[in-house]
Amino acid sequence: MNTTGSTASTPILEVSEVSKSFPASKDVFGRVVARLQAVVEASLTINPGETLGLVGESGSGKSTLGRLVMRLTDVDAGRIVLDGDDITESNGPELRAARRKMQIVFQDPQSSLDPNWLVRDIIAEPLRAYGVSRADRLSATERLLADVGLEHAHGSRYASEFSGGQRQRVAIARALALEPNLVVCDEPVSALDVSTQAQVLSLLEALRDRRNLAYLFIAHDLAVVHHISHRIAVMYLGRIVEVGPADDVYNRPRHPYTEALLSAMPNPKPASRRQRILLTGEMPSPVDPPPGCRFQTRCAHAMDLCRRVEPELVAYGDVEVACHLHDTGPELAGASVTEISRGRSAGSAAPAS
Amino acid sequence: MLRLAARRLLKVIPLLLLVSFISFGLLNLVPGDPAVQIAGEFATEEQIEDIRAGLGLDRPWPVRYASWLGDAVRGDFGVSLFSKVSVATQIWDRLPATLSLIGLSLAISALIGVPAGTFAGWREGTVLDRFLTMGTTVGVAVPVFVAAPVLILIFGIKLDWLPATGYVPITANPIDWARSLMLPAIALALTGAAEIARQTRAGVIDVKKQDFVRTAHANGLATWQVLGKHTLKNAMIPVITVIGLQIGRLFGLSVLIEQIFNIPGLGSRLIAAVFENDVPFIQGTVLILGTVIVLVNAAVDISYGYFNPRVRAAA
Amino acid sequence: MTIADHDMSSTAVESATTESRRARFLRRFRRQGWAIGALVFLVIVAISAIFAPWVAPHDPLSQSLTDSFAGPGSEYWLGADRLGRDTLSRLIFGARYSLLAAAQAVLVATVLGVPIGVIAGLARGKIDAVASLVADAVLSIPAIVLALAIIGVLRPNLTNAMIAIGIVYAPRLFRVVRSAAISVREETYIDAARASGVGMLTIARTHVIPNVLSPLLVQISLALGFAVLAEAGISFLGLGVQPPDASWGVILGQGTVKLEEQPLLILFPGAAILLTVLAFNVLGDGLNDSLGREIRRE
Amino acid sequence: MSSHASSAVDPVLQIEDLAVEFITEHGWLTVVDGVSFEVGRGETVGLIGESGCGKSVTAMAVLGLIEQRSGRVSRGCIRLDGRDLLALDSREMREIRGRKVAMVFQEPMTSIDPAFTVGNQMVEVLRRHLPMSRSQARQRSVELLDRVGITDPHRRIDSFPHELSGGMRQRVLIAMALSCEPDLLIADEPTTALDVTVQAQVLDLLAGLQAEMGMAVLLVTHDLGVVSETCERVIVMYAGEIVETASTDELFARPLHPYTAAMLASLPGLHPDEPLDPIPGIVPPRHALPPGCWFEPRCEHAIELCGSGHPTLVAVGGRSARCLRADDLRLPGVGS
Repeated sequence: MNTTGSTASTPILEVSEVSKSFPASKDVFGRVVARLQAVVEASLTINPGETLGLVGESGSGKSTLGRLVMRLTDVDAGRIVLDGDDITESNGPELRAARRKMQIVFQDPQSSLDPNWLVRDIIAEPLRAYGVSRADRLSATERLLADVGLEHAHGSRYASEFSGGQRQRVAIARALALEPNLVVCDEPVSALDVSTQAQVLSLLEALRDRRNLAYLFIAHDLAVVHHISHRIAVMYLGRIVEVGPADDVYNRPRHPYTEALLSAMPNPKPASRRQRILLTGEMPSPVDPPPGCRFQTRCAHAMDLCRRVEPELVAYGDVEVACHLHDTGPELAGASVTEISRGRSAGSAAPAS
Repeated sequence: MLRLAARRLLKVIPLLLLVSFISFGLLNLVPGDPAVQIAGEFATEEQIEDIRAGLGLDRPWPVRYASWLGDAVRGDFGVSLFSKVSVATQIWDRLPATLSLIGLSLAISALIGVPAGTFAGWREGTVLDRFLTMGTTVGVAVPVFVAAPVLILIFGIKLDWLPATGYVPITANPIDWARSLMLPAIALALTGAAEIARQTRAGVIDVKKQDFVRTAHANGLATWQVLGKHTLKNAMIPVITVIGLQIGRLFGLSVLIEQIFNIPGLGSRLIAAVFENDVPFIQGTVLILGTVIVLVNAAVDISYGYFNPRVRAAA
Repeated sequence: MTIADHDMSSTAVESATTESRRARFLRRFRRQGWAIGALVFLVIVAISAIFAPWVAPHDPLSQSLTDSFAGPGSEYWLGADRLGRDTLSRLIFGARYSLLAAAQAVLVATVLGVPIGVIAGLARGKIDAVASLVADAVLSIPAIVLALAIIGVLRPNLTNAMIAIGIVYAPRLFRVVRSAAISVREETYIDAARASGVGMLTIARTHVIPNVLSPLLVQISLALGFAVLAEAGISFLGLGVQPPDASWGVILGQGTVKLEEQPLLILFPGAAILLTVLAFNVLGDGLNDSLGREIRRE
Repeated sequence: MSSHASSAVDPVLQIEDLAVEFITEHGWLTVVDGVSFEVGRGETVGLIGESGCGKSVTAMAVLGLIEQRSGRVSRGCIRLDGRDLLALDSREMREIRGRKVAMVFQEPMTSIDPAFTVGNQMVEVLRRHLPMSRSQARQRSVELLDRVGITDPHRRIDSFPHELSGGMRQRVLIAMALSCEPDLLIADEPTTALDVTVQAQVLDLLAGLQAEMGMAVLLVTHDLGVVSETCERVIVMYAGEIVETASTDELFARPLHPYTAAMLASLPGLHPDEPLDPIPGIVPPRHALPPGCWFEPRCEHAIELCGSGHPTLVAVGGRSARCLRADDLRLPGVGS
């Protein structure tokens, strides 16, 4: 689980310093007066066969980043390199060629499948787009149906007749039709019930192992992300604040936000329950982010420096973290932030439960 | 709210320009030489030249458009082709009758349509709802030119309650004015009331299913609070749209009604102008009515702000 | 109160048996008694219009002054007009003009409104802004007034009248198609298709147009009703079909002149127009209910 | 039918043999079947299950909000403070709702009327149930907003819903629901639509308010984690009926019903190093329920007998389970 897929070869995906903003409000004459900064200078790398989990709450920009990678949305700045090819500006045939190597599975299986189409045709759509012959399409579709655990008869139904889990299987089959190396999974299980979610997660794991797929796995549920990922990146208000091996990030969070996120997760296992850190307030608006560190308005450890200077991602071993606690002040220098949280609550004599 | 109004009014300008362009462009639809066509078969060369000069056809069209629009903005729409009477004077003379007809029938449609639709929507599926719904379905399909003669026959001729045709200006006698407009306004209001009732019903049914209505029920609010306050205010948004659209429809249908009831309004004069090929009058009428409706629609949009605070904020 | 649908949705979906969309549409449409009745009525009207010379009991133009204002009876089922012409036969032949004219107008409206609507809805941006502005401007002028204005300039004749009606109705179809295209465009399956390397034109053909068809079909039915009404109104004013040819509007208009002597002369053509318009509206509503998205109901 | 684990010492809410039906294309289908449980004064009970299991319908039935035409309560008895709610007419029921029993819903974004200010709607509820002047009600609303953790309540009271975030709207809805200090609060997935950090705040707030006001809470949710952190007792529903009831600790430590155990095994994060063990198949459609136990087709512990007779809910040492093998199975819990 925690061993990285492969290390030596070229990364399948390299995203460097990618930014994207959208017009947020206009004046009386329709001119844009404020922009929503969805993604700010985000960088990440995924190796072949590796799963990178991208976590964040709504408004963190994680889905936008997924769409930027897929080139469904154009980037404002930065570079996207897929399997050694720069696709940042690609269009037309170049982009079509790139898309054979990467595919996407969306969150809402309800709207990601055309209700007017038979499941068989949905799965074959990418193949048809690349001019695969009818006979080959048919046999490939049968194979894909079986691969995702659907029956032959399911192929001649409409997607609207299926349950959420089955629809997501169809969406996965479509994504795999072109045999991509990278699949962006944009909240693929968050619309599903617990038992169905487990089915789909298991399927994604099995397919990854069988086909040596790399995943960019976007989700808001840390438990799910931890389960499936080799490495985890945490986003807050458009920025990546922490990246590292899954177990490291999950068990020894370096960024106060990661720590708060982890402690807020409801956990059915009493023994492993973390001491709850209640964040005050809500995420500020990405239209008007706070100065300095974006998390400073809700951070229990915020220092004067945090309100002025935006921290950079700094590597400490395998983990990168963007927090002044590590480069100044108490000099955590890559150690878990939980240490000082504990010290603090002990100091204020709050009962640790 | 002010922002919303300012924004919406800014959008009116290009729309009005386009409407004026359409009105102006009507002349260019005339096949062949407009002057020859308009003058008719028996016109002399002199008359044709006259018309050509009157229409300014000797100049290139952008120049003509600019001067036509400039005149129009100052309230000068030219003169009618044969009578040589100012188009503007004719329009202003006839507008009051048309406006009173439309105002009255709009009031009747809303007074019937909104309560009927609200009731049907709230009691969806009951016998009364089905009855009302059937009534509105038929009502929408009743042509005014069928309803009008029937009303004349029953109330004007057989029962002799109201004058069958004709029009009395309000300045002459307010009671006779109301009496003379009653039948035409009812004929005109029939479709409108049905349309408003349908939309109100659909709106109420839609709002009834909203989560916030469920919250209102769960908080134990009385029926009148849930219906009269929360449901109606939200359901009115699409209804306002329909009422706005209705005003345009009424102006159109009033043409037929004025003709049938012999009311000296804009519509009956327009029909005469169509028969006479009186292009300047047609252009002026299209421009005036288009402008009125553009402004009404803007007012309707601005009034959304009252019903829906999100619209206010989004502006 | 959406709780019920909410809580039951997943099981409801699973319970659906294999059924083609056409079968589902037919099953739902079959439940719409009124819509079926409307369709049957329209088919009967259309057939009698097409085969008018064989169906009509009399020559619609043959006059017989002795039968002036004859009431309904065994000779003239629906009575005769001032010139002793058989009302039923005139109505049957009138249906030809009324229906053909309506079809003409709707054809014009469709050819103008639909492609522009699809393009505007998909492309958005400047194209959409301009097209929408033009549509708004045309919609700002009352339909009948604009139609009359166009007729006034082009000279009264039925084809001109119907082209005018088609032009004024085109923005309505444009709006429906545009908003349907926009809502389809928002669906994730369009993104999925793009991500799969499908070109925009193919997406328009395979995803957008099929999903726009349902609302369009409904609108066309309603448009036909509107066009029948509009033709009748224009002919009623004497600006459409020219006598001795007669559409329903002409027959009605002539009936109005002698309202007091023979009210039946407006009753029958009035009923023909009313029922036909009603039938198109009811059919449209029925189609709307049967073509609606399956996710909602069931 | 009733058993130890589903009864309470001083019950606020008593539900007995409740059945709710809805009209579908397959005719009237029973969506909630034979549900019995009690909620004690000041107690927090979790009602848990996957979508379509009937948990929300049960909650709506308590408030009398099952819509007349598409659904109906076909059997059973619902008592609040000993009073039979199903016997009340709609007028009497309206007086109870919001006063004695209140509800908070899942969708904070759509559950407040967008056309009126927050204060307007709060004052409306207060004045409906309590003899208050407009200014008293407004004063009370400000206090309530302050209590649910809304900063600057004097200003926020005149906000329109769209000016508030999801978390704040849920706080407003909670304030509204608790404004008349009801005996029972039904919270239907109150945090599902919220982000985790906001969810934690709202759950914390609910727990605090409950301790302060002493009301009973029926928490309807699909989230096992939320239940384990907030509830004293848990009722598990599957396909419209109760399959297991137990105290929270017992349920998580040693589930008695294979469905409960299977749900726990489906959770990622409990055993991060082991592969997930998903439940195969889907919930059987309501019109085609299997003849025996409704979970039998998906159950890895099923024996032949499970396919024939439908099991009843049997008491097993202070708790109950609807499983023939409840006594002899040793199912894994989440361990402590």
